[in-house]
This record gives sequence, structure tokens and C-alpha cells, in this order.
Amino acid sequence: MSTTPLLRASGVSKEFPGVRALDDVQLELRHGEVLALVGENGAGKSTLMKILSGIHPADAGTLEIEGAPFAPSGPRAANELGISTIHQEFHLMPDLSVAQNVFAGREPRRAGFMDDRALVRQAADLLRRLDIPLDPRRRVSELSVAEQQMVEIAKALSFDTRVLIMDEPTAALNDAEVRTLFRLVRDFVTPRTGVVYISHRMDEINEISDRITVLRDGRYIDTLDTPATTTREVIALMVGRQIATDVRPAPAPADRPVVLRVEGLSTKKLLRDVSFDLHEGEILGFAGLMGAGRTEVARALVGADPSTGAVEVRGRRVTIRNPADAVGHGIGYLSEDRKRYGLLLDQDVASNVMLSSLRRETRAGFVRDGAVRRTAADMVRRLGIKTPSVRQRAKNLSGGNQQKIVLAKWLVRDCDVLVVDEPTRGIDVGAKEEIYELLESLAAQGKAIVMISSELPEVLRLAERIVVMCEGRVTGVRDNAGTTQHDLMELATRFGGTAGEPHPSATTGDAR
Amino acid sequence: MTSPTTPTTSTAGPAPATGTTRGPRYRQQLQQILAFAGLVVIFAFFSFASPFFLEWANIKGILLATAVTGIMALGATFVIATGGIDLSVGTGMTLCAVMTGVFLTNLGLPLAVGVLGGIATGALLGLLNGLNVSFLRIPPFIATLAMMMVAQGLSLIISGTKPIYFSDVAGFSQIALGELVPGLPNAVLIFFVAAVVAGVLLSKSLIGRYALSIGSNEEATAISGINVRRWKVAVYTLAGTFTGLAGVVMASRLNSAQPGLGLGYELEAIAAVVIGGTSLRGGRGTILGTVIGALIMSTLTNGLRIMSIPQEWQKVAVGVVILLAVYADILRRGKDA
Amino acid sequence: MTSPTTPTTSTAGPAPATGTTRGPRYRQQLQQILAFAGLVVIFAFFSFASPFFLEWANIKGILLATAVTGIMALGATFVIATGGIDLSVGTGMTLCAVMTGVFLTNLGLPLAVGVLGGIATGALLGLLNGLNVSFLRIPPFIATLAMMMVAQGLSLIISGTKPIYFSDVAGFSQIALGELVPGLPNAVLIFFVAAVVAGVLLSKSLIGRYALSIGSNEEATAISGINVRRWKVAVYTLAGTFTGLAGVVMASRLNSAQPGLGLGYELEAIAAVVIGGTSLRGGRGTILGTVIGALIMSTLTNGLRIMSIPQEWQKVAVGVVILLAVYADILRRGKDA
Amino acid sequence: DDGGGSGGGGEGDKPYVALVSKGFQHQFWQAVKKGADEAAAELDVEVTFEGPETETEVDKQLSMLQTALDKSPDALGFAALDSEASIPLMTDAQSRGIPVIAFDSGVDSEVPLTTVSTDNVAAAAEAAKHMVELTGGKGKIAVLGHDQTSQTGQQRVSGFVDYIEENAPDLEIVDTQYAGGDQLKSADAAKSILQANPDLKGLYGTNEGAATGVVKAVQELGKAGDLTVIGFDSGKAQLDAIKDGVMAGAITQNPVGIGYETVKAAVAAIDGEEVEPVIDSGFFWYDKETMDDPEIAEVLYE
Ligand SMILES: Nc1ncnc2c1ncn2[C@@H]1O[C@H](COP(=O)(O)OP(=O)(O)OP(=O)(O)O)[C@@H](O)[C@H]1O
Ligand SMILES: Nc1ncnc2c1ncn2[C@@H]1O[C@H](COP(=O)(O)OP(=O)(O)OP(=O)(O)O)[C@@H](O)[C@H]1O
Ligand SMILES: [Mg+2]
Ligand SMILES: [Mg+2]
Repeated sequence: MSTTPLLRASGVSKEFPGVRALDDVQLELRHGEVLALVGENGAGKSTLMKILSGIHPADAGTLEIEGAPFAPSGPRAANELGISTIHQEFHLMPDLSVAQNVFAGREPRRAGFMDDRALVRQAADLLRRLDIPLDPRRRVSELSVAEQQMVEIAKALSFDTRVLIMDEPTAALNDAEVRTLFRLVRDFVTPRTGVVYISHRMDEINEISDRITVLRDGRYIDTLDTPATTTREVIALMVGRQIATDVRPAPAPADRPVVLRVEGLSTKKLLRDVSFDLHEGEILGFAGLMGAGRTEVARALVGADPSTGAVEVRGRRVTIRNPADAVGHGIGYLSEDRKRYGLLLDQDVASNVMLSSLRRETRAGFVRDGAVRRTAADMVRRLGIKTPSVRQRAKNLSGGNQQKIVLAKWLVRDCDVLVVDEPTRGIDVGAKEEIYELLESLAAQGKAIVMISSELPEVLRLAERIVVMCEGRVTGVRDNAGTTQHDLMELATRFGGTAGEPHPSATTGDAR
Repeated sequence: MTSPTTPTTSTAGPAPATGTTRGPRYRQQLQQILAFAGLVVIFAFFSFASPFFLEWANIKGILLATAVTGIMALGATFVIATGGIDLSVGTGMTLCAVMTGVFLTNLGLPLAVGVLGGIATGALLGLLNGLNVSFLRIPPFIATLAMMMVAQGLSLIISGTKPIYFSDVAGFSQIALGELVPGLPNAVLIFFVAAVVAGVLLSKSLIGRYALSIGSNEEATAISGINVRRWKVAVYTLAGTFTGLAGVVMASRLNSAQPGLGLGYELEAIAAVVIGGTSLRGGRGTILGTVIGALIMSTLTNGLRIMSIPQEWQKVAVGVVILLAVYADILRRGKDA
Repeated sequence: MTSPTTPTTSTAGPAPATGTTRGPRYRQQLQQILAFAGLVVIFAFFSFASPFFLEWANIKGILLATAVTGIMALGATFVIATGGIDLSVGTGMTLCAVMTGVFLTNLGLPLAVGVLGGIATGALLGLLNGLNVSFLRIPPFIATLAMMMVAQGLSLIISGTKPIYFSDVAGFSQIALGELVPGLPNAVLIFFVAAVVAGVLLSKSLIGRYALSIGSNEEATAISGINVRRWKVAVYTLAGTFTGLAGVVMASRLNSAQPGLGLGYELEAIAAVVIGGTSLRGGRGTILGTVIGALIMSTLTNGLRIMSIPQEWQKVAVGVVILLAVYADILRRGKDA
Repeated sequence: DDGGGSGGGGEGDKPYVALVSKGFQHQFWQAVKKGADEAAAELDVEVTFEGPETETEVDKQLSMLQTALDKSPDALGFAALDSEASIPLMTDAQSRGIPVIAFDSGVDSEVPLTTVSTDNVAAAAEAAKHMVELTGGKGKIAVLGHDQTSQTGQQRVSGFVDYIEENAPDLEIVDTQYAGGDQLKSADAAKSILQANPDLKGLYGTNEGAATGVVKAVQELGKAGDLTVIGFDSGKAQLDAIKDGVMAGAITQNPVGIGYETVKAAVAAIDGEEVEPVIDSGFFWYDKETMDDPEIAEVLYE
């Protein structure tokens, strides 16, 4: 191994209007290593990667690959230099198939025309080699977020790549998929290649990375050898304070009234007879593998998808035909797909935060803009959203801060029942803990929360009871106390229906 | 570093860059003032080119010529803000004029009732468009194209393919041509008042905010608990109401309902909206922009005519000037666009 | 996916969703066959309603009436697939016809040269549209609206506002009306051949794939390293080429270039595309759909005429049937849409 | 198939005459239709009447003609937007043995048995003659046309312009604009003309829409009586303007007569009778004084 690093960036600065995203930042990737890049939301990680992959030009600084200076003129140029990137925000063409997305711009041709059969074959080969169970002919718009992430990964690995940049590739994945991904990363790393790996999940970083570079507020802080460092130290460098982990929720009082009762929820596509109760002040966790149907439960519940079954709110049977009805009954839903179902990307922070509650901020039918901005600014402060002003467009915020905006929207709306689907997707450790505390304080105020998460530690950290799903069915309900990740995993992989508990149901209390 | 191809900037959606920090609202204002500057340049040019251009009678003529299309364009702005389109405004306006004629002339109803009836006809057309788009999920282009044909057919059928005259309806022609404000025809006054109302509705009321939200991201708006279907129906109905008002104003100006008219007006209205900076993809739009867009169109036509430019050259000139005006606007907004 | 990496028996992964596994292609075909069924229903209805409808002469008439708009619609499909729009196809076609007239009649060039010149005119118009849209970043609606006016003006200027006749150009009228395949006018043959070419281009070649890709997500396409700007120029140029072909066919059918014609044809062409299932938002579209959309429009018009339905009612009927046809299509596609 | 002899089209056993005109929505064409319907009732035949939306849509008219032929009518009435373009279909009609009657303007072909028409050039010249008289043959005048490209539209301008140029050298035509025959746009265009030429002596509108627009413009600018306005065709707005003195007078053709004579000639042709090769339906100048004459009142429509 030579002493010249595979990739080096030094003195890189980048300014967006009103935001100094990067200030004299350096980064060095050695041959054959996985370098983790960590930092709080808005620290500048994605910006640095976008500079390396030719999406943004840097204001200052030099980039070298194998010691040779380079300046990618665009993403294609970066690819040709051997740098490929899995961006935090997906860049997929939803109307095209998986295969067409993976090989966009590099379609196999025959006699001047595209050879679609070869395209599908190549894609199928690639997916098989990567052990990603996806049909290459499926349309991307039909995929779940996790599956879309898989497409992005396959695409990045389809190049002849020396430097692989992964910007929060596991944010949408659950443990099983993370395993698959890590195997891919290990297979990828050879003495001539290297990986830059961005994540907010410390356990992953400990497992996969060789060294860790820390950014804070757009500045380079330090680079550490992973084996010689503890998570605690890294977090302290990132956020400048200590964070407690390994907490579990306090056992809940027994006699709380049922706020929401779901009975026999089914959809044409996936769900089979899903039932559960939700009590006042309770956080109910939902665990399961990709495609287990947790998101679909949430969508069916709020009327975003058609379904059959009964829903009772505080004992009263309600009909929910669309999310507006749901909100009318005090049920809010925070989607896992913030870009598609969460944000108005072209509108400002204030409009996004206030979208669900706008009606409340009107006088005589007119919107009180002053009040709207004040409330939004309050939320920005409370959640520590990094933005120059509430008039910044949502599009220009970092991924984690965008997620906070979506959360803020529902906090302002103040629903009795809040269904949060992957609420901490892309949120840094420090902020994550703040959000946990926030959810707990909401519960303490008597709100009921359904929390869907692919991170089992997160589920165990917050939920008093945990519903586990597999293939659209509830395969078990566990109380937090005494339950391990392994137990949940076992329930989540009960394929084939009949096996398992005879009548899995999350319903508690007396029958109807 | 080398200059990037900035692939992130699509022509449609404004992307990150200079000026963004000051917030969209500030930028919007700047944008509008400068779009206004474009109009001023056109004005200045014609003032030099023709001594008659700046006479009040001519300015009045321009304003009057803007009124009908302008009123339609106000409504169209809301529809376009949602990412939809309304092709039925032209012939719809005619149907409203014809219905006003039926109410006032054939049925002899009182003036106010007839006028409200004409406007209500427009609202009804808009309601139907909205229901088709929202509940039957027919793409707006198709739904309103169909409505455009139906309205055209109905105008001819109801009127018996004959103009309906309002000569016997006392005061009807005063609606457009009377001068409540001395020197300013009421049609222009109605246009301005309607613009102010539309402006307030778009920027300050729920219907406008939700229209822009729907245009920005319909799915996210729905998941946020807004009844997107119902608000879309409301938006199309509102647009139809403006169409109805345009129909009444036109009928009043011509003192007759001409059933054969109207086709092609929808394109002018949409053009005014788009020149005014509202994106056909939805999510952004302003009423001031639309008013300026409509004024640019009619000022151009008037100026070229007053210069006695031959008709065929007028078309070329209008085309080129629109290109230039919009390009200048894009340049001004810089990388932001 | 956990330790044993074969969680389900389905090779397609853990997506038990019905139908989706068979892939987009299968569904698209199904969809098209069923859209075709819509056309068949219309056909069947008119066959019962009028004894003249199914006569070959009438079918020929329908096909001939479809040819010109149909050819324009083929090109428009590509533009719409990118999420753009081309309003200049109508008057652009006229300009191409006029230029063909100039080449053949005024300049007396050989037939082939004149025809190619006409088509090249279209390509040039398309190129200009493409440059305006891609490089000047003018919204497609505005860029092509301006081109629509410019082309209209130029047609009038170049022709001196008079039709140019091809009576002296031997064989010219055979281009549209000759019958290489006995009983089938060449115009129809040209339309079909053009449709096949367009179909292959859209579904099998890079230009089609990238057009759909751009329409689906322009940013992502650019990030995939595809030169979006250049491909957009190519797409508009291709559309212009079809416009040129339409112009030549139109000129040949009329044996003259009519400079006043063309306005309004763009709407018909776009309607054919949209009725055929191509979304105005871009990203999806098929040529077979466009052909069927064009046939639905002209069959409707013809059938209602042959039933001697009064003209004003024809409009209403066409509007309503288009709504029904598209709604049926939406119902059929169900939640998929 | 067979030559479509009697008993071919339509329902019932009445002879069927298909009329394909140049337009449909304009009052002029509605008047033609009215005449045709009158004749149909009188002669007990079935008549259909169709025309494209604007007079530029040559190909749409051909499609209508094609469909009409496919209905195997017993006779066909046709007002060609472009003679040249319709030659193949005329030949087709002949080969199917369908007699063709041309109306409005002639069809440049041997096929039609007769042509029922008005001479637009002469009619426009008549308008010019009155313009010269009423303005004293001196000063500036302007023309507001309705259609720049259709034959009728061009003839109504050129007949006027040619007459002025030949007979009134001191009368200067300062501007000719077109506004598509749309009242609203015509009004705006006429206002621009008046605005650019404050000393205008006369303004001529070439069809109902254009003339009505001119009247509107003059009224809106408060210039009634300041200049000589001459119109074309009729319609209530024009008749009122003449009564009120805003308009000096107008030319009218005899659209009802055209429709009537066309159907009459068609029926004669079906019955195998001889028809005159040209049937001139004539045109009239009318003004405040003459508009109530029975002969003229008959050809005017509201
Ligand atoms: N296009 C842009 N325009 C304006 N500001 C931007 C733009 N892109 C990023 N920023 C700002 O630059 C800063 C750094 O953002 P970046 O996306 O690099 O953060 P990050 O470290 O990736 O955060 P996260 O963990 O939330 O993804 C943020 O404050 C963000 O708001
Ligand atoms: N918007 C969508 N359109 C079509 N299919 C979808 C959509 N969202 C999810 N699916 C499909 O529905 C199935 C169930 O996914 P769902 O999102 O409910 O699972 P999940 O348990 O939330 O897991 P994850 O979110 O990790 O995928 C998946 O196979 C997915 O492909
Ligand atoms: Mg990031
Ligand atoms: Mg999910």
C-alpha cells in the first residue's frame, strides 16, 4: 500500500446564501479502508460529498485522487474518475423500472437500439450478485423507501468504482438489510478501493469503519481510529456533550383508557386482519422487516390507502376515508418518505411547519402570517432546526433538518394520536435523543403514539409494548420488559402464516 | 474548481442559490417589481414609437382590452397554482354570457339576478370541472378540454346560434362601459377589484395557500390532513366564478352574447398567467404577475397595431418579445431559476 | 434476508403485491389493448347507428382525417414524455407546408428536395424550441407559444398571405393521396410507418428512454450522467421533424399550402396524446396510446357527422364521450393510477 | 358501391341534400342555413348543413365533404374554401353520380352544375363607392378586415382597396388590420386604428364581426358622427348602428336567398331538370333610408 491516500480533500469551503456549510474542511481516505464521516444534522457531511461527486463546485480547496488533483465537472465526470455516490436524497426516476434506473446512461445497445433484454439480464445478475431480492422490471414508484434505497445501492455498485461514498445508506433499512449492506461493503473493499460512510447510527460505525472523521458546524474536528475510540468520545466530539444511551421506558400504569382501537384491518395487497389497542399516554412500537406492512398499517389507518376493518376512537366507531378525516379525529401520520409525503420542497420552512395547522392560524378566513412565522420560529428553536430563517426553502435544508420540519408539522398540529413512521430517519444522535424525550413528554401529556421503526434499539428504547409484523400479519405483541432484540427478530421472521402464536392480536383489555 | 453543469437545476423547480436567504416572499416582490419593469420598457418603447400611444384614451383602450382576458387569467392562476390547467375558460365565458342573455333578455329577470345567474353559471362549470378532476380523477387537461367543447356546443344550442342582444336591458352596458370612476370604464375597475380580491385570496386565505401546497406536493398535502379533493373542487369553482364574471363583462361590453366567440381565449389567459411567472407545474404563482402578464400581452398588441405594423409581422413581433421578456426575467432571477 | 437469505419463495422479493411482479411491460400492454377496446366500442356503436359508417370509403376518410394530426401527435408524445409541451406544432406544420411550396413552386426544386426541405424546416423549428427550452431555460409553454406566433406570422409573410398551389408539381399530390397499397391513401400509410418509427424510437432507443427519464425526474437523470440539455434539444428537434412531415402531408392532401391554417391543431394533437394515456407531467407515454387517442378523436367526429347529428350537438357529444372514455380508462387502471 | 341514386341517404324516403358550407357559427352562414331549411320544407327534401369553425380550415372542410359524400346524398351543395384542394373530392362526387351545386363562391371545376353566388369583389367595390361619396373622396380611411387568408376575406378587402385606388386618388387608405371577425378583438383593433389616426375620415369593416367591432370602437371613443363607418352583412348591432347614425350604411348579400336557391337547384338537378349555369343571388347597399324597403328588409337579418 502506498502512502498517497486514495482520496484527499483539503481546505474545502462552501457557502450557500446565509449558510457557511463547509469551512476549511479536510478529509483523507486511505486505500482499503472504510472511513466513517459523522457530525450533527447540518454539519456539512452531504455537502462535502456532493462536492466530491461533482454536484456542487467548492468555493475553495483542493481535491486529489491517488495524488492527482481533480475537479469533477459533473456527476458523470466523477463516475469516470471512479467515484460513485449513494446520495442521501434518492435520485431515481420513479416511472422507470429498477433495471432502467440502475443502468441509466449506460444502457446496453444492439445495432443502435437498446437491448432491453440484456438490460434486465444485467440488472438481474447484478442484483443476484449483491443478493438484493428485487425484480429488475418493477417500476420504482411502486417500491418502498427501503427498496428504493436498495436500488440506489445497486446502482452505485454497478460502476467500476474506486471510491464509494454512502450518505446514510441505512437510514431506511432495518437490521437484516443492514447486514446485507455490510456484506456488500466488505466485499467491495479491496486494497485499491475505499469507502466513505456517513451514518448517524454509532453501532454501525463501530462495526464497519476503520477510522472516523468528525465534522461540526462545517468545520473539521478530528479523525480517530475506530478500534481505539468509544462511541461516547465520538458523540462528545460531534455534539460537544454527553448523551445517555441504553435507557428503557418506565413501566406504564395499567388503567389508562383506550384511545384507539383497530380491529381486523386488511388491505387487498398485504394486510391481514391487523388488530391493536392504543392507550392514552402510551407509546406503541411496531417492528418488522422491510415490507412487513407496518407502513401499510399506518397508511390504511389514516385513510391514505383503501382498507377494510373497524377503527374506534375513544370507543366511538369512526369512518376514515382520507387523511383529512383522520386528522379530524385527532390522528396524525408522519410518513417515512419525507420527500414524497412529507415536504413541500419548494416552499419555505414556515409553510411546511404550519401546513397541517394553517386553519387554526386564520382570522376571518385570512392567514395571520405573523403568527404563522412566530409559531414556526418557535418550533425551529425547540427542535434545533438548522436554518438561516423560517423563510428558507425546505429544499435547501440538510436531510436531518428536513426530517425535523416534518416532525414539527405534527407537533404543531397537536393530535391525540400520532403515528410516526421512522421518525428519526436521518437524525443525528444528539437530536435523536431529544426527539425521544419529546415523544416521551408527549406521551406524558396523555397523547398516544404509534412508533414504527426499523431500528430495534429505538423501539426498545421507547415503546412500552411492541407489535411485531411479518408479511402483513401481526405475529406477536411483547411488553418491553424482558424483551430482547432477538425475540423481536424471531417474531419478525415468522413467514408462512400458520406457525407461531395461534391468535396473534395486540388487543388488550376486555372484548368488545 | 471547474464550473459545474449544475445538474440539480431543472428548468421547472427553482433550486438553491443566490438570494434565497432573504426568503421567497422578498424575492417574489423583487421579481414582480422587475417583471413590472419589463412592462415599463415595452411601454417606454411604444411611447417613443408612436405619439398616440400614451394618450389616455389609448391607455384606457389597452386596459379595456385587458379586462376580459385578465379576469379569466385571475381564476386560471389558482388552477395553475395547483398544477392543473383550465382550457374551458374561453368557451365557458361565452356560455356564461349566453346564460346572462337568457336570464335577462329571454326570461326578463331583474338585472342583478341575471348578472348573478351568469356568474353562477361559471361557478357551476368550474364545479363540474373540479368534480371531474378531483373525484373522477380525470387529468385537468382532458376534463377541461371536454368542458371547453361542451360549453361551446351548449352556447350555440341555447342561443340558437344567434347572438342575444341586451339592447332592451336598461343599464346592462353600463356594467362594462359606465364610469363609476370618471375616465375609467367599469370593466377596468371590475378587473382591478377582482385582481385585488384574487390577490388576497391567493396569498392570504386558505384556498390560495392550499392551492399552492397542492401544486407543490399533492401527496404530502393530503397526508398532512388537508382534504385535497375538496379544496381542488373549490379552486376550480373559484376559477369558474371568475370566468362567469368575465362572461358578464364581455356581454356588457358587446351589449350582446356572441355564442361563436371564445375559442382561443383560454390560451391567452394561460399565457398571461405563465408570462406572469406562475409555473405550469404548480406550487408558485402570484396575482400581480398575472395582471402584469395580461397587460404585457395587450400592450404589445395595441402598440404594434398603433404603429400600423402589418398583421403578419405583429405575430412575429409578439412571439419574439414574449421570448425576450421571459428570458430577461429568467436571467434576472439568475441561477435561482 | 436474515441469516438465511431466502425469506420467501417468490423470486421477486418480499413483494406479494398482486400484479406488480409481472413488471411494467406486461401491464402497459394490457392497458393499451384495453384502451383499444374503448375505440372498438365507439366503432361498434357507430356501425349500428349508421349504415354508412363501416363502409371502406368512410373508414378511409377517418384514417385520412387522422393522418395529419396523428403525425403531429407522434412528435408531441416525445415532448410531453419529457414533461414539456409543444404549442407550435399547428402553425409550425403550416410553415413547413409553406416552405415546401416555396421550394417546389417558387424555386422549382426537385420533388424530393422540396419535400426534404419542408421536413427540415420542421426540424429547424424544433431545434429552436429545444434550444430555447434547454439553454435559455424558457418554460416549454412560453417557448413554443412564442414559436407558434412566429411560425404563424412567417407563414403569412413568406406566402404573401396567399395559398401556394402545387398544381404544377407533378406527383406532389400523390404523396398523400396516391395509393401504394391499393385502397389505402399514402397519407395513412405514412402515418402508420411514422407511428412504427416513433414507437421504436420511444420504447427502444435512447432518445425515447431519456425522454421518459427526463420527464420522470429531470434532476436524477442529470445526476445519472445523461446530458439532459442535449437530449431535450434532440427531443424537440425530433418533434419538429414530425411536424415537418405533417406539413408536407397536409400540403399534398390539399395540393396547396394554406398559410392561414394550423391554429388549434396543436390542441388536437396534445389531446390525442393525453387521451392515449401519456401524462402531461411527463415520465410515461406510449405511441400506440397516441395513435389510439388520435383515432378516437377522428372516429368520434366522423361518426357523429355521419349520423347527421347537428353540429352544435356534436361538440357536446365529443366532449362527453372523451370524458367517459378517459374515465373508463381510469377506472380500469384502478388504484394503480 | 353504387352511384347513390335517389333514396340513398338520410332516414325516410325524402331526397337528401347535403350542404357543406364555409362556416357555421356566423350569422351569415346561419342565414344561408335558414334559406336552405325554408327551401327544404317547401320542396319536401331533407337537408343537412355543416361548415368548419373558421374559414381557414380547408382540411376540416374536406373531411366534412368526404363524410357527406360517404352518406350518399342525392345532391350536394358545396361552398369551397379552396377550389384547388377540393378537386379530388369533386371528381369523386362526379364518379358517384352525385350532382354538385356550388354556392357562395364558385368552385373552380367542371363538376358543379351551377353556382349560386355573390360577387364579393363587386360588393366590396360598392362599399368603396359609398365611402368615396360619403367622405367626399378626400382624406384618410382605414379597413378592418375579418380574415387575412380566406378568399372571401381577401376579396372584401381587395375589391374595396382596388376601387379606392382607381377612383379616389385623394382618399388614402392608411391602415388595414385584421381581427378574425371576433367582435371584441375587432373593437380593440379598431380603437387602435382610430387612436393612431385621429383625423380618420372613414372606416370599413368587412363582415358582421368586424363592422360591429368598428361600431363599438367608435362608440367607446365617443367619435360617433365624426367619421364615415361602412359595414358588411347585417345583424342587430349593425342595423341599430345604422338607425342611430353611427354607421352610414352597409353592404348586404342575400344569404337566405343563397341557401334557398342552392337547395332549389339541387332538387332540380335530382329531378333531372336543367339548371342555369350561374345563379346570382345579388347584393345590396342599405342605409337608414333604404333599410326598410321590402326588397332589402327581406335580406337583412337580426
Ligand atoms: N442547496 C443549499 N442551499 C442552501 N443551503 C444549503 C444547501 N445545501 C445545504 N445547505 C445547508 O448547508 C448546511 C450543511 O448541510 P448538509 O446537507 O451538508 O448537512 P449534513 O451534515 O449532511 O446533515 P444531515 O445529517 O442532516 O444530512 C446545512 O445548514 C444546510 O441547510
Ligand atoms: N407507495 C407504494 N406504492 C406501491 N407499493 C408500495 C408503496 N409503499 C409500499 N409498497 C409495497 O408494499 C409492501 C409493504 O410495505 P410497507 O412499507 O408497508 O412495509 P414496512 O413494514 O413499512 O417496511 P418498509 O417501510 O421497511 O418497507 C412493500 O412490499 C412495498 O413494496
Ligand atoms: Mg446529509
Ligand atoms: Mg415502512
